[in-house]
Amino acid sequence: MAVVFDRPHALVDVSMHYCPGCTHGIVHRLVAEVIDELNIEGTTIGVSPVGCAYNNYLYFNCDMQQAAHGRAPAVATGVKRVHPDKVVFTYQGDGDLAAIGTAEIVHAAARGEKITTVFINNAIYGMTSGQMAPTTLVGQVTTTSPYGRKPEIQGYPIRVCEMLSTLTGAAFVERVSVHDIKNIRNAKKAIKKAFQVQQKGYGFSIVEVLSTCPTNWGINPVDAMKWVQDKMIPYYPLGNFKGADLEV
Amino acid sequence: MAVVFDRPHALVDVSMHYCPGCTHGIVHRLVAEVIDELNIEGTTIGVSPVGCAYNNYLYFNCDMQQAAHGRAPAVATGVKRVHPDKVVFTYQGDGDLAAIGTAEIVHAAARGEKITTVFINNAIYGMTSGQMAPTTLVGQVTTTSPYGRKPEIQGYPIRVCEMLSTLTGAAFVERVSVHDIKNIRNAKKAIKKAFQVQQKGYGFSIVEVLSTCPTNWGINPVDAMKWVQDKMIPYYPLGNFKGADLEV
Amino acid sequence: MEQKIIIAGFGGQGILSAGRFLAYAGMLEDKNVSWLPSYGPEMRGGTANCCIIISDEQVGSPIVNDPTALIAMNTPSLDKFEKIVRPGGVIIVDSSLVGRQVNREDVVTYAIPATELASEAGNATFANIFLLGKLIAHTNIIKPESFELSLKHGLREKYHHLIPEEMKVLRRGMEY
Amino acid sequence: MEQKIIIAGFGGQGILSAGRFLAYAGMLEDKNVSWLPSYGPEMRGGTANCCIIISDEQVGSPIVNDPTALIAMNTPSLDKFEKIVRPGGVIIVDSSLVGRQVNREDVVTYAIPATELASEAGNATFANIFLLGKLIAHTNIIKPESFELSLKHGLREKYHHLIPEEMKVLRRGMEY
Amino acid sequence: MVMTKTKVFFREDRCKGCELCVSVCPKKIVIMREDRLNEKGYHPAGVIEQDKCISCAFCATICPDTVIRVEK
Amino acid sequence: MVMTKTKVFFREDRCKGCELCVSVCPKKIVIMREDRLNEKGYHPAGVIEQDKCISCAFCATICPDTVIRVEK
Amino acid sequence: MGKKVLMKGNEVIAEAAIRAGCTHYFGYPITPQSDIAHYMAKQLPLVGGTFVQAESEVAAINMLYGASGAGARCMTSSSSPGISLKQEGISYMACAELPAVIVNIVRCGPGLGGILPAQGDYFQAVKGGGHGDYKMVVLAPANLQELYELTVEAFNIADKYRTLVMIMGDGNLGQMMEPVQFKDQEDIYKDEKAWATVGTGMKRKHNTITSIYIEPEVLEAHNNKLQKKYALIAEKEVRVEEFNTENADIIVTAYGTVARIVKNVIKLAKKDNINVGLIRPITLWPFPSEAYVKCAEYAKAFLSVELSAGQMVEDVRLAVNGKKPVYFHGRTGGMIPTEKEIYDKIKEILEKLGG
Amino acid sequence: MGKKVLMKGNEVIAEAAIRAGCTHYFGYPITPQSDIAHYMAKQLPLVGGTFVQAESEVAAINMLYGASGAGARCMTSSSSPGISLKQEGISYMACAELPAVIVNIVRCGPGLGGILPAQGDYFQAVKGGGHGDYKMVVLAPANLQELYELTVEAFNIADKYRTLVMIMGDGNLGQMMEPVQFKDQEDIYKDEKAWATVGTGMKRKHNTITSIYIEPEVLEAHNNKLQKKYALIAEKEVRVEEFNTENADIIVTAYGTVARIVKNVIKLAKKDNINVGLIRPITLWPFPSEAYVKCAEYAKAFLSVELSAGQMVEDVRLAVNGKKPVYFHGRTGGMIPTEKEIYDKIKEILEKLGG
Ligand SMILES: Cc1ncc(C[n+]2csc(CCOP(=O)(O)OP(=O)(O)O)c2C)c(N)n1
Ligand SMILES: Cc1ncc(C[n+]2csc(CCOP(=O)(O)OP(=O)(O)O)c2C)c(N)n1
Ligand code: SF4
Ligand code: SF4
Ligand code: SF4
Ligand code: SF4
Ligand code: SF4
Ligand code: SF4
Ligand SMILES: [Mg+2]
Ligand SMILES: [Mg+2]
Repeated sequence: MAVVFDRPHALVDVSMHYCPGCTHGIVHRLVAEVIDELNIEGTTIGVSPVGCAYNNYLYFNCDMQQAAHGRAPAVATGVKRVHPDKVVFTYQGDGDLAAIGTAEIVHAAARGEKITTVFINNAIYGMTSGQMAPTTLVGQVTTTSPYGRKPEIQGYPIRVCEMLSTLTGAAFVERVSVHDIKNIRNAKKAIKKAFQVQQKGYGFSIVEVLSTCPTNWGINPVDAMKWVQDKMIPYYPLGNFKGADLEV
Repeated sequence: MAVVFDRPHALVDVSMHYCPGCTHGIVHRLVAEVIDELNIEGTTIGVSPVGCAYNNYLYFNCDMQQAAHGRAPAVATGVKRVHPDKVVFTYQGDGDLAAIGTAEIVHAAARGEKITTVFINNAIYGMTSGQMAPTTLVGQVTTTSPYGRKPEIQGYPIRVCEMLSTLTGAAFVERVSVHDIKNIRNAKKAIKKAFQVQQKGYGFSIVEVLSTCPTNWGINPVDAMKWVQDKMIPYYPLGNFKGADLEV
Repeated sequence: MEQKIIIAGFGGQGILSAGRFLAYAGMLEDKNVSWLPSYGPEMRGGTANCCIIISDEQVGSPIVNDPTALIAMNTPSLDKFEKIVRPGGVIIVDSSLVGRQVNREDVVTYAIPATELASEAGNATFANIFLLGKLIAHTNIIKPESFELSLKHGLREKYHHLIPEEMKVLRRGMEY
Repeated sequence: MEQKIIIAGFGGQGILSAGRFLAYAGMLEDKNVSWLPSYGPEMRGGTANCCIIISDEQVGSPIVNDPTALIAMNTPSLDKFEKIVRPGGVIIVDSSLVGRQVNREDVVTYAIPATELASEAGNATFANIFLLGKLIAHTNIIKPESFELSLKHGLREKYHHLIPEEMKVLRRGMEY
Repeated sequence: MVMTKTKVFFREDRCKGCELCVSVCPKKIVIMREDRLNEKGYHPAGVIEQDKCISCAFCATICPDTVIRVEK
Repeated sequence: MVMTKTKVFFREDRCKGCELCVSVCPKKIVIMREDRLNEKGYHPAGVIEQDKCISCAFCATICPDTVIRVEK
Repeated sequence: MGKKVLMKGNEVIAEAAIRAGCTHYFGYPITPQSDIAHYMAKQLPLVGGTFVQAESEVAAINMLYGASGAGARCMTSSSSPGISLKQEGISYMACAELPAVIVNIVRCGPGLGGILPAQGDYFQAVKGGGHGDYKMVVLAPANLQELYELTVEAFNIADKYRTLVMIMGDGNLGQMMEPVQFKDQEDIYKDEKAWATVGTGMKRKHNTITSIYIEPEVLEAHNNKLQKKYALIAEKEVRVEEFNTENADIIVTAYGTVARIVKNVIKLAKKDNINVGLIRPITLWPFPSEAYVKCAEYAKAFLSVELSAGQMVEDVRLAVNGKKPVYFHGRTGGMIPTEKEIYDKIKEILEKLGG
Repeated sequence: MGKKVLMKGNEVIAEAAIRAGCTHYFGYPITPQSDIAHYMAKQLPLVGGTFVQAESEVAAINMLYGASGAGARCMTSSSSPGISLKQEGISYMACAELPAVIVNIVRCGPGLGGILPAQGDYFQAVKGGGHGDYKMVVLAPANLQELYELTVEAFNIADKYRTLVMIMGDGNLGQMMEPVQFKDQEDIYKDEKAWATVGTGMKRKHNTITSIYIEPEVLEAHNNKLQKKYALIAEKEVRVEEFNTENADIIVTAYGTVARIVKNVIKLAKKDNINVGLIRPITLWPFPSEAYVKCAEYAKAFLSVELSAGQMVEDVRLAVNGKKPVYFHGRTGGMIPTEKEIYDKIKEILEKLGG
């Protein structure tokens, strides 16, 4: 009786607070699986964001710090500089990382800070009830773009991977999605490699995960997966932007 | 008796406080010349940074606001949204724009804010006595990188134009230098075009000007110009990154 | 007269809007009213409740610590609020969803299988209205006509065709 | 004994370091000392000055509002500080650079063309040392030997070969 | 009657009824149990015909709440 | 003696002696006046042989302090 | 007066601001006040105004700086952690004398804390969370009608004195609904703002908005000017409700939603023939110190009830100046004192004092 | 004790921190305290420590959060506008009970203001510039020897109570040189910090550093715990210098560099047979209120002298509690009161009171 699939050890055995079908849950599991596979639970320190994942320090079995909104990369820098031999990661949403935390992520990358960022791009502020994010698509209706995002007024969504790839200190940059099985598997590979890049000391690594927010998108979880495929991926092309060739 | 060269009207007729040979002065004059040529002195509102140019509201004959360190793009956004028919520009150093003000410049660009930014990259914090800037070159000695900037510790300099070019909202992005006559003339052309791009409503425009800080570099003004050519330009290639083709 | 009401249940059961319709109806009758929702970062899927005060006098604090009436639409809500209802008050539970009896003996209790009855009447999501009916009947806090006006005001045009049905459910609740 | 000294001039004239050497020498003689520079965002090319207190008692405030001695190395500095020197105090000016006479009659005044004399002596940048010499001679605030030790401590090794020259200038100042 | 081996295990109390597992099962054997409510108030998912299961773990892979364990 | 026309005008009080103008003059006619100090305490720049000037305005273009006016 | 409408407190603020002529709103979402932004995003464009979702609270306050400096009536809103981030900008605006309205729907801290009602930002608002000597007018409404009226007032006070005005509420006030009656027309203080940067039009010397004063004499003079202005505001703009204070045995001080609870307590106490008075500061700054002078003669004691660990109580002490004992009762973390709890505290105090 | 060295105040702070075992410094340059960063950039790497120039003050305080949470002795420094930007982070650290040292070399505000000495950030430091109920220990040294010793103490207090400690100085203190004698060995409070996130090593349950408490009961309990800690600190850690207070006619309160001026004034007054006392709070929080109780019996009046428009004077008033009149004399904008000016004020007060 072989176990084909089971809960990873690094994921605390509790029910998570996310909405039904929210892909935050999938990404949590992937991160935990990678921690298990790399056998680094005891030497990893994670940093939680402010966003729907605000209390995911409850969900990872490694040591965790909860950071102020947007500041996870700064907090992680503080941690990593104290423990250069440990693995340090941040988990951040698109409001957290791409709005209020823009300076912190850009500079963590520019400094080549040896940390890994798991970046959940769900094109919206989930936690605070569906406001426009820097990654909200043109035309998308949110509570703060009630007439749809208009480029003349609200500008254009930021492509974080493309932007960070311009920084020499960013060693590994990849965009993935978790809207179907194949992509979930790719996502895990990317997350694993990002952690390994950190372990090898190449510099900053980030994996952007296209993710869903059925609640604030106002559609059901299955349709939300389709929305990622049909609407998000065309604007946010998947793939590796940097570091695919690094040996780990 | 034709006047070949004289002080532009938009530049207040006072002595500026910059150090001998500091190219801040050249760029001020170029901006003022452009304001004169476009005949927009009466309809322009400028925003001063915190940095050596902190009080350049004294030097421009148009209305001016002085912004907190790094926040000039936010202040300019406030101004522009109140007066969409006016021309609004910011003048910022590399500490101001590329360190503390990273989020503000990225988002002004992403929003396609119809403002123009004149960005003085002198690879150092001039005002506060020569600390490392995000643009300080690898190996460069500053008061906070006394052993020279080391990539393993302080990361790599940020190429602002390359980074902002990834944003759809940024309509015009160009890097120029003022280390010799030819480049000064090119710089002026770029600044003029940036203002015109704003006037036409294409979106955000920025001109990065490679500039000197003889005082904190610890070399004389003439050698400083050579340092720009020999050291800075190789890392910060000159040229247009976006919007060269826009009709103005 | 002053009624201090708590309506509580799962998110998605129309807890907040039921309270709002009630408060609005009170206002239409020129009473002093207040409505206060519970709010939290984890409302989704979690519990929701709101406090409504309808009074002849000025409303003091909108927080209700000693309700005169409680409508409970799930077990955790009954657990939480049962004990603070004023002696002599009323507790109305949706017995389709609440798995237990009310323990208080010093209050009037109605256990109504509202979800079942409402779905029999055509729409399970009107369970809240059914229970409100009972509340109105018991307390006389507002007139059903005011409630109808309140629905008209509060619902978007495209849902107005549902109002007759909702009023029917309300009256069935009143009569239950 | 307490001496409160202001040294003032252009940036680049060695104003601050002159003060620092003086204070250090005082410390070497086990006196209580303090040194306080003026600082501003526009020091470059602008004026610079510092306050030095050398005292047998504990130093109160390091700010000097009523100097017992002033060394002025440009006209604006003389303009600014001349009036606050204590009656009976001393004002020493570099007359190579200060375009006017001292107006006070209740203080001792020395007008010394220090820049010229120092450059005659081989190095115009030692004008500050020349003037310090006069200050030391007039006030006896420290011994020249302490000053020499102070230079040794304060200058980087590679400049130590200049010390004999500086001491020569100092003594010329003392004797002027 | 043939004993079918259980390959897919659901922790029903953890299920939020999102139906993602249903949407990915190649054998279409994952269904929502409309007949019961878990303590969170959701109809949980489950597999009726375990013998048809090919242990591909697609259901478990997409489940955001790690409800599912798969054996072979 | 021939009267030479003045083409390049320096506002000496504004000059900070940075020597940039000197470094760019194609005719090498801009010099620092070591003989005088302006009120800022700098030796100002100036042109001695105005007749050699070709009014290229290089000096003025590079001057950070807008000290120089050029005529033709 | 229009007819009564039932609205959420947060929406009342937004609607009142628009009625007061606010044309520009800059904000960053944060619970429990995001409805203000949602309302503004929807309504401002319809009246020709502009809503900008800033990239952060820091950006928002600096956009406000720009817009106010450009002459607009403008506003931002946030909640505690977001307001902390605005402190530098607030100090800048105060120094540059830029009029604007800032809303703080306070949540419970410190840190990320929780999102339930609290009054733990009192010190920050009235003493100065930012650097240097400055003051803001701080308004603390207790019901939605007052919230509406004070919001309009806030814009008038701001323009009249070129000052910042903060509206301080909590999640209860922001989330609750209560009937509100809007006026048909608002009283708007008009000022041409000749100091604003709107372009010179080549018709005047250029205007400058700044907070830099390098020369100490000049900065001190500017500070003296600011202090004079604050003194004038303190003289003219104190707002306070005194409720049942005449001959009260004990005077409770409470503001905002807590004051509403205290009013219930006063009713309770009346039944027992205990005379409880309430001083409800409506302006937290300027604090209504005057109101205490007379009361200190006859009241046996003072009690400050707050959703904090003890902040406003210091201003009560300063006002009472040792004449009578001053007590404190506070709850934190989103806990709200019940009527009974407050009443018990009052009885305890009176007993102790031999009341 | 080593031999005397002549150092700048800012460098004394940095050197003392390193001696106290500070291994991590995070900061962003700002006048007049950047020398601290320069010194750290040079020296920390030599002792195996780490200097990080953050991209902003906001980033710096959050790096501090991370490093402190990871168990390091760490520090940041800035000046007024920069400290304002750190307020959110300060509130977070206070809530998460993270020990660290923050230096504020205060400059004159508000706004960008100037860079000369001021004490206008007193309220921000002692009352709470950030949101919510929290306190920091605030140390105000007056000379460089004390600056050295208190900096070492700051790290000990921080670790002992898991609290933030602020060292408050001004540009004079930071820029001046004075002889300092360093000890051969520092007294270091040792704590194993079992709460820190250093990796579980698979040997224990995972540690969490957080400031979130969603349940009101839990957050209130946490606040109560914090308040209890603050009460303990207030009991144990008050530091004050009383100088010539016995039988003084008037008691002046002044801290930092201003206190040094007042000491000169006391000498001046002695010559005229006027007895002036000085209470010099060394901890601004906890404020040495006790010291006032006894003095209020015999002193005719109190005077607070500050480089502000009147901040600490409120704490003096609270301490004196109406027993004697309390006066204020302040300068702002970088202006420093002269001895004569203060003495004149004292004479004026005593005259008015019939002294
Ligand atoms: C300083 C500060 N500003 C604002 C907030 C409110 N806030 C909490 S989460 C959030 C955004 C969440 O969006 P995102 O980062 O995209 O995460 P998601 O919830 O979508 O996963 C905001 C604005 C806060 N807690 N702190
Ligand atoms: C919030 C804040 N942080 C720091 C400072 C101090 N400061 C003033 S200018 C400056 C950097 C100046 O460098 P840059 O922007 O490159 O301009 P430059 O002087 O080189 O032209 C800094 C850090 C400040 N005034 N405000
Ligand atoms: S609000 Fe959106 S992002 Fe947040 S848990 Fe729910 S679905 Fe996920
Ligand atoms: S310090 Fe540098 S940048 Fe600043 S004025 Fe001087 S030379 Fe220019
Ligand atoms: S393992 Fe595969 S076949 Fe089996 S139930 Fe899951 S998805 Fe269906
Ligand atoms: S994917 Fe998971 S949570 Fe969703 S229905 Fe299936 S088992 Fe339940
Ligand atoms: S105009 Fe040309 S030729 Fe004439 S002085 Fe200037 S640089 Fe020389
Ligand atoms: S470039 Fe201008 S400032 Fe420099 S030396 Fe020439 S004239 Fe003087
Ligand atoms: Mg998001
Ligand atoms: Mg710079």
